[in-house]
Amino acid sequence: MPADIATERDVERLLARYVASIDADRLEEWPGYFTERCRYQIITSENYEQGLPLGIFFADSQAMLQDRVAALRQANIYEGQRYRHLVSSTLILGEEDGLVIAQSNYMVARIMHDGATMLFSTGRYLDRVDLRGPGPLFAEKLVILDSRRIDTLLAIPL
Amino acid sequence: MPADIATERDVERLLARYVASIDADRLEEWPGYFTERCRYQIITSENYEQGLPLGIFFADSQAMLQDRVAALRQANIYEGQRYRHLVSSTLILGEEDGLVIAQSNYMVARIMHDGATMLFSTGRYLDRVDLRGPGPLFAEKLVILDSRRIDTLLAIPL
Amino acid sequence: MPADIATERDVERLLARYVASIDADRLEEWPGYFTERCRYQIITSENYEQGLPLGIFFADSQAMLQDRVAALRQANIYEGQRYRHLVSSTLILGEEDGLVIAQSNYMVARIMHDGATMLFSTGRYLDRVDLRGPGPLFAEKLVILDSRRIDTLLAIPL
Amino acid sequence: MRNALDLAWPREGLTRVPYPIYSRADVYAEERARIFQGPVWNFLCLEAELPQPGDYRATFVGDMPVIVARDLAGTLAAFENRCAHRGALLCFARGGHGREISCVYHNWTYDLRGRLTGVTFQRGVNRQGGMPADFERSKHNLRTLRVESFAGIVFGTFSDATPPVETYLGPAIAERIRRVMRKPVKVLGYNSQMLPNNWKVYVENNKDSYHASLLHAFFTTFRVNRLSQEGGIIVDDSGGHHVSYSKRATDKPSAEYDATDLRAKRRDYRLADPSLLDGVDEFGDGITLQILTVFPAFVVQQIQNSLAVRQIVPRGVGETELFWTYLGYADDDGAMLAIRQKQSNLVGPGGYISMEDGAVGGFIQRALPGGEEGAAVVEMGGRGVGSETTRATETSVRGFWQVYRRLMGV
Amino acid sequence: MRNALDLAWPREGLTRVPYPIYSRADVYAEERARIFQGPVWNFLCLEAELPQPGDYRATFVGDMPVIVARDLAGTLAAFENRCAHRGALLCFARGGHGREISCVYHNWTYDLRGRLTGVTFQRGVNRQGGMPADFERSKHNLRTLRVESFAGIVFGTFSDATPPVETYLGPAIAERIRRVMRKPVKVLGYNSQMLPNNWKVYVENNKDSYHASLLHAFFTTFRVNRLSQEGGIIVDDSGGHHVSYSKRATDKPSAEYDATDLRAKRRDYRLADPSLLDGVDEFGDGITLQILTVFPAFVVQQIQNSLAVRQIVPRGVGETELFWTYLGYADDDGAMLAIRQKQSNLVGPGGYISMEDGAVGGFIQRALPGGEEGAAVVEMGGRGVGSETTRATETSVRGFWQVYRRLMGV
Amino acid sequence: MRNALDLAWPREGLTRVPYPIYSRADVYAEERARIFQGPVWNFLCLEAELPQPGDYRATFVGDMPVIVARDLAGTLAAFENRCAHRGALLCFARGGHGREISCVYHNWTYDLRGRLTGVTFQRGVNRQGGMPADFERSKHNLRTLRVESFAGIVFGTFSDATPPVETYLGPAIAERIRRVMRKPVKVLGYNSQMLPNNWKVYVENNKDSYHASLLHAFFTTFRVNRLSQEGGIIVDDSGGHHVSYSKRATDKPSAEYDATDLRAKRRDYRLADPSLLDGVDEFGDGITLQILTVFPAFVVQQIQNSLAVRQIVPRGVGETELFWTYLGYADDDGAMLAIRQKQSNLVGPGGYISMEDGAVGGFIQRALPGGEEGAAVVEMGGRGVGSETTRATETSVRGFWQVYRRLMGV
Ligand code: FES
Ligand code: FES
Ligand code: FES
Ligand SMILES: [Fe+3]
Ligand SMILES: [Fe+3]
Ligand SMILES: [Fe+3]
Repeated sequence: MPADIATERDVERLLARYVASIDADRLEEWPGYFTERCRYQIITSENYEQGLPLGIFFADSQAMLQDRVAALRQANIYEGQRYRHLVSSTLILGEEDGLVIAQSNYMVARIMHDGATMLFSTGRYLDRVDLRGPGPLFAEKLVILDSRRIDTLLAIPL
Repeated sequence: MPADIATERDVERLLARYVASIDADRLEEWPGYFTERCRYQIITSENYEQGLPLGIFFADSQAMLQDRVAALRQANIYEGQRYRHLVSSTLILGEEDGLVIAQSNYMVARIMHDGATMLFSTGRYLDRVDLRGPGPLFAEKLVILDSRRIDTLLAIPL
Repeated sequence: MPADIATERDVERLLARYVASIDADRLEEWPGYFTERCRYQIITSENYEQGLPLGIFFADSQAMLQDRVAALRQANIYEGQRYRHLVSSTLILGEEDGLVIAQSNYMVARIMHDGATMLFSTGRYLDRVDLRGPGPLFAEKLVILDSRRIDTLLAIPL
Repeated sequence: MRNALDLAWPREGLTRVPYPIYSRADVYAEERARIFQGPVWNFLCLEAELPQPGDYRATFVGDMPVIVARDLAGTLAAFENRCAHRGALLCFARGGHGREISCVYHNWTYDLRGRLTGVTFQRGVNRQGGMPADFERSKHNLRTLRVESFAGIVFGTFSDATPPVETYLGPAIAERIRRVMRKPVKVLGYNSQMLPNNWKVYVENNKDSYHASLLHAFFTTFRVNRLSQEGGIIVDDSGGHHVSYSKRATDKPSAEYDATDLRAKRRDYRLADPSLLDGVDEFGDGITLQILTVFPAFVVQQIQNSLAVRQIVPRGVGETELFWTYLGYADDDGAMLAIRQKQSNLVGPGGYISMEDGAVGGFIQRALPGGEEGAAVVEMGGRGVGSETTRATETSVRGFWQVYRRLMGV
Repeated sequence: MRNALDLAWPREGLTRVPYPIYSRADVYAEERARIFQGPVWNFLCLEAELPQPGDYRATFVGDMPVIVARDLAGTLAAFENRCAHRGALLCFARGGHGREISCVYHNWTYDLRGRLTGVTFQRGVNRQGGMPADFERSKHNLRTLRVESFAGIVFGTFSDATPPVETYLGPAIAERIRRVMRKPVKVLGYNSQMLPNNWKVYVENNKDSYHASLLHAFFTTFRVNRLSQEGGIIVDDSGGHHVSYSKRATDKPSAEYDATDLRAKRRDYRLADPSLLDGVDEFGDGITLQILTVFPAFVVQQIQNSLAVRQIVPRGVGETELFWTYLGYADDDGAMLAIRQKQSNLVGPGGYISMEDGAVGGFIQRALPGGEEGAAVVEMGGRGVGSETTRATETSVRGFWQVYRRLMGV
Repeated sequence: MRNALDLAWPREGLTRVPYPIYSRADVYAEERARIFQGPVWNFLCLEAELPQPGDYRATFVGDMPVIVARDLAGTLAAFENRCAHRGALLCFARGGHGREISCVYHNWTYDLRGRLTGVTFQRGVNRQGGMPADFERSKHNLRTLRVESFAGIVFGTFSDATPPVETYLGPAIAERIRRVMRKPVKVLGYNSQMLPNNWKVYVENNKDSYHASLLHAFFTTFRVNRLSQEGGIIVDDSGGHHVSYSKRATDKPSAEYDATDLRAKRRDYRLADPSLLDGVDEFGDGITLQILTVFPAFVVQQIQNSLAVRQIVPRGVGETELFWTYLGYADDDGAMLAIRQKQSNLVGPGGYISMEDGAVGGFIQRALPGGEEGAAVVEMGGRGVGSETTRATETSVRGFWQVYRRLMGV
């Protein structure tokens, strides 16, 4: 039995606001889309499917996401760049202990400050969304990269 | 008069599940999204618009789709690869003998096992969807490629 | 408070029909998606964010859009090409003097007549949609390009 | 007279192909002059694609852009697709129709034989500017190719030394082309395929009958083709052209087959919808597969009722564009079209029995680095060049290199 | 002393351009040294882009990354954008502001004249390591360019032989630049355009007044420009620079026009919203179009009230990046800005009358294969180089090659 | 005997690196033969990646595809990943398992030592075709590498002149490798990173201890590493290998630090979730960072509890693929895995302290145009090659060029 349209919309709206914040370089908003005790990981499908635990980035608290943003803003050196996320085909896979499990496909283009544009990453989001609070939040977000290969570096969250 | 939101959702959900099966390499599920006496064709817009009948792949039965999967699994040699589908802008164009006619835009990235990623195909789906059964099915699916040029080979269905 | 689902759908349908007309090379339909006294601009985010007024194309009337189409059809020389638009993550940002303000992410692939395909443009639509008439129309459409760099030329509207 | 290439061929001769031949930029540039502009006939298009006087199409000779046209008198002509003024492409679409072709840049115009007929403002504007008084348009016609149509196929050559097409092909190859082009054809579809390899790798693939039953499992599994079937290879006297053919359902028992464990052999494998392979013996000779190549880069294909021509266009040292043109006969009825449509699943970029050819070329190209001192070994079926009654041979591959080396002087 | 290029120029001289000049990698590398680092003035930026002491911007000389700065004393300076230590880009953004520039890799710092002011740990850490005692920072300053500002435009040269900018330009070109830069400008917008062709193809396009009314149909249709209008070409004594101009609404009847059937001529064509072309004669001389080039790769444009400078940056043998900077005057009011905004539809990557220039370059580049023995023909307006009162001429194209050949020694 | 490269090294010797070394195609081709196929040990894989007899993996030596296998007897072997017949890649996946490897093209088969064991239809089919009678399979085995496993790391060489791995490394480097590989490892994850620069730029980056505290701000801010900490550089006698190490929490006051204003120094900066850096001194020696390189292109890394090996694979003159393999020990418990998982945020393509290394390589590569006459300056820590107790030195970078020049003959 398919999820009701309202639930799908809630998840789609959360994803839309999430990518809008990242693509507009409002990274400070990014941790706010997660619960305090969240889980966020960027991992290649190769590792994910083989059960290899290490990925590109891992966080198990909203504070670690804040640290990521702080590092990107204050410490790390990388060339000016932006992302553009396209997200589609969101599917509600089920529900577990009050969390909605949703999967979506994404493509991310990376645009360098000089205009150079490339298809930087494709993959899927595997999300556990908490709809019980005032606003929907990610309790868990797995970014599963189709490719094992990263161009140059991965600084901005996906 | 625009179609009702529920119909749009039904078609969008069907498309979402369809691409999720392909992108996760669950090809065995693919024929199941079609009616038994279906029509599926991958054809370039150049041929389609000129009325040239031949395309890249043609099937007029669910069994031929099963044969395609069997050949890809058991007979054909090609390098490990996956797709990532993005689908958007689904439009309900009308209804004909009980089938909903829908058009959607797609982009497909191809990710090779070594991580090489390219924008492999873009185009539109022109679908006739049967919503009368227990679950929606494609009675006809035309994959109309924008490009006349295929990189290397086209093995996995679009 | 999120906009109601019906409003989101109206805007998404308008966008879907808009890109379908362009991608099918039915450019003559394009001006019809705008109000008579509309505003349409294609501008790079670099200029937009610095408040530099000039972009790639500017129109402040539906008639100027008709002139664009007429020029592309009758006057300008450029190689045969098509676009494929993907649009996602539409957000209703608010409402102002009866117009719904919506933002969407897009990616556009350009397909040359010989099949050469590239990710031609990525960015966002910042739209003011008039839902009061018989059908929804763009009172304003800003196409904000992520990249400052255009490949070869930009003829077809985005 | 061009300088010789600095390329030492292995002393074994035709049974070796030095790997750098597939990756060297200087070799690629030399091929442009010595092979494609040399004493060879290049495929340009089909007559069926130029039905009317005034029709023209853009095509390629090697990687050089060329226009082939049917002039107003109905005669075929071909010339460089490069304006005589500043070198702009004249036709930047698939083709067109008209009395003349004009360049978009400064509007110089040419007739359909490539003759410069108009130079805008040749006499200036208001008696100012314009071309020098002694400028002669006739000295600035486009460089033309000699054109010959054979069995509805239009060929072109830049060399005066090239013999007539039929002589060039030799009787056996000519006859096998006529077999496929036996009556008026119509185009059923187009597409192209970018191959991640040097053009010669794909030419060899077509000439290589050895791989067919081994690489293409679908093929063997359904007995569309097996080396032990009745068939053979015909190589013309030059060695540059070949035809490989086989008959179905004439399978002799073969010890080798039972001995060798072939991946390609999966006896248990059956189609859920066998209508894919329903066909008719439209040639009445029982030949279910005929692959024919014309030097340097043209293929005529019959696989059961799937007919196509393939034009091979180099796109750089390591890239090749393969143009597929699927054919039927002008008098095909609906039933015959339906058969060709289903059988088109066998060929093309996604074809059950051609898919792998798109992959192996890349495997060879990607394996070149580090093999600079190495060479391919081409000894199946001996070391000579000639026709054979078996297809367990690389005779036609050796034939290709025989002509190639003569023209390239290596 | 560099080796001469192995390139034989056709005996016809300036009226021929051998096609390999647009595709040879060795030519490209040689241009880097002989043209862009030669006795020429390269556009660096506008003074308006460096308003404050401490401002700097990343730019290019040919394809070499360069930084142009206004030092703390307000003086303009330019130097290589390549750290003297291990060669990292110093500025990898569009520009910046500060007292110094430091390299992110090991934090070496430079003042805004390119002098090395700091070497981190030069004396080591805790008396260990560090640079040798005899290391002299002053021996490791960045290679600088000589900089001159003319009419608000900042030029740079690597050669001591280059005369002052105004001498380099000659009086006529200098005057026409002053005409556009007659008062303080402000930047109204930026963008860039990747052209699929060699940089020289686009330079020629700007110098080629012959194509304007023929390629650009929009142009002619609305009489923004037609060769029969009052106007002409001025070429400086060197031949390297030019200005092409015309006046509107001064159209003389022209037999040639009525004789030639020009695609570009569509009398019936009218704008639904003519406000696009509303403009004012802000220069008071009736000149509605002025295209000006400075050797090697800089363009100043006035098309009605659309003002822009264009910097041409090679990105490889077959690719060029064109940087558009749209200008207005500091004292433009809202009405004037509105006019410039609408007229900006005429130019840029999507401009009604510049769009085609982005296409034709690719047509020429793609037509090069197979044309290795060929040459472009540049005879319109005779075989000489000089100013002319007509624009049915290629005099300024010949002028470009006159300077190019001298510098390249071909 | 190969021709010498036409490349003049600056008279300053090891303290200068001429920029064209990073951009010349002929240098790249020469490195393939003289460096990677020369008297060096190349990383192939880890023994842990070939646990079972019959396991094999595709890897690279330079940019040459190679297969490394554990044969049925359990012995390690390596050979070219290029079929002896027509040169197709034999393994076009990450790896596999089996008794033999067969080529998909014509089904030639090889054992896991690269010996040709089967040639399909060698004797023809039905007594027709087949290989010549005198064809000897043993003459067509795959070219093999000598293989040695050291501390669980599998190395291969094409040269007979290469001494045993342990001799090649020298005692100090060998010991530091054993330190990390002190007990059985398991792979915790893979990924790769495309670096927009010549492979040597990234090798130098690893050998360059000078940049660590300056480029990597995250590093310094949290005292994970600072040049003033206890530590040093060990360079082996050849100069080609090095290890750089430091201890944490042994910070001596340093005048230089307080003098220099380092971007990298942000005292106020604190982590909201410090659990990221929770770790254990699992080696019992207080060393929190050890970066080790083996000539030409292999890195072993320990950063606190983050362990990895890095394989550097050239992908063309200006592109390099960096393969990361993250390690733990077979006996890691859940708590230890959790620590390694969090600390993996420090390294890899998105790592807090390795991210910048992906950027600076591109900065150097993009700054090359126009620098053809220039050279990098490598004088930090003097002009010699040797071990040092400070890390404010480029001694190991000079060491790399010492070996490189000897092998390349420049
Ligand atoms: S290039 Fe063709 S007319 Fe000038
Ligand atoms: S490269 Fe600039 S400081 Fe080292
Ligand atoms: S190429 Fe490997 S068997 Fe022929
Ligand atoms: Fe084949
Ligand atoms: Fe122009
Ligand atoms: Fe580093």
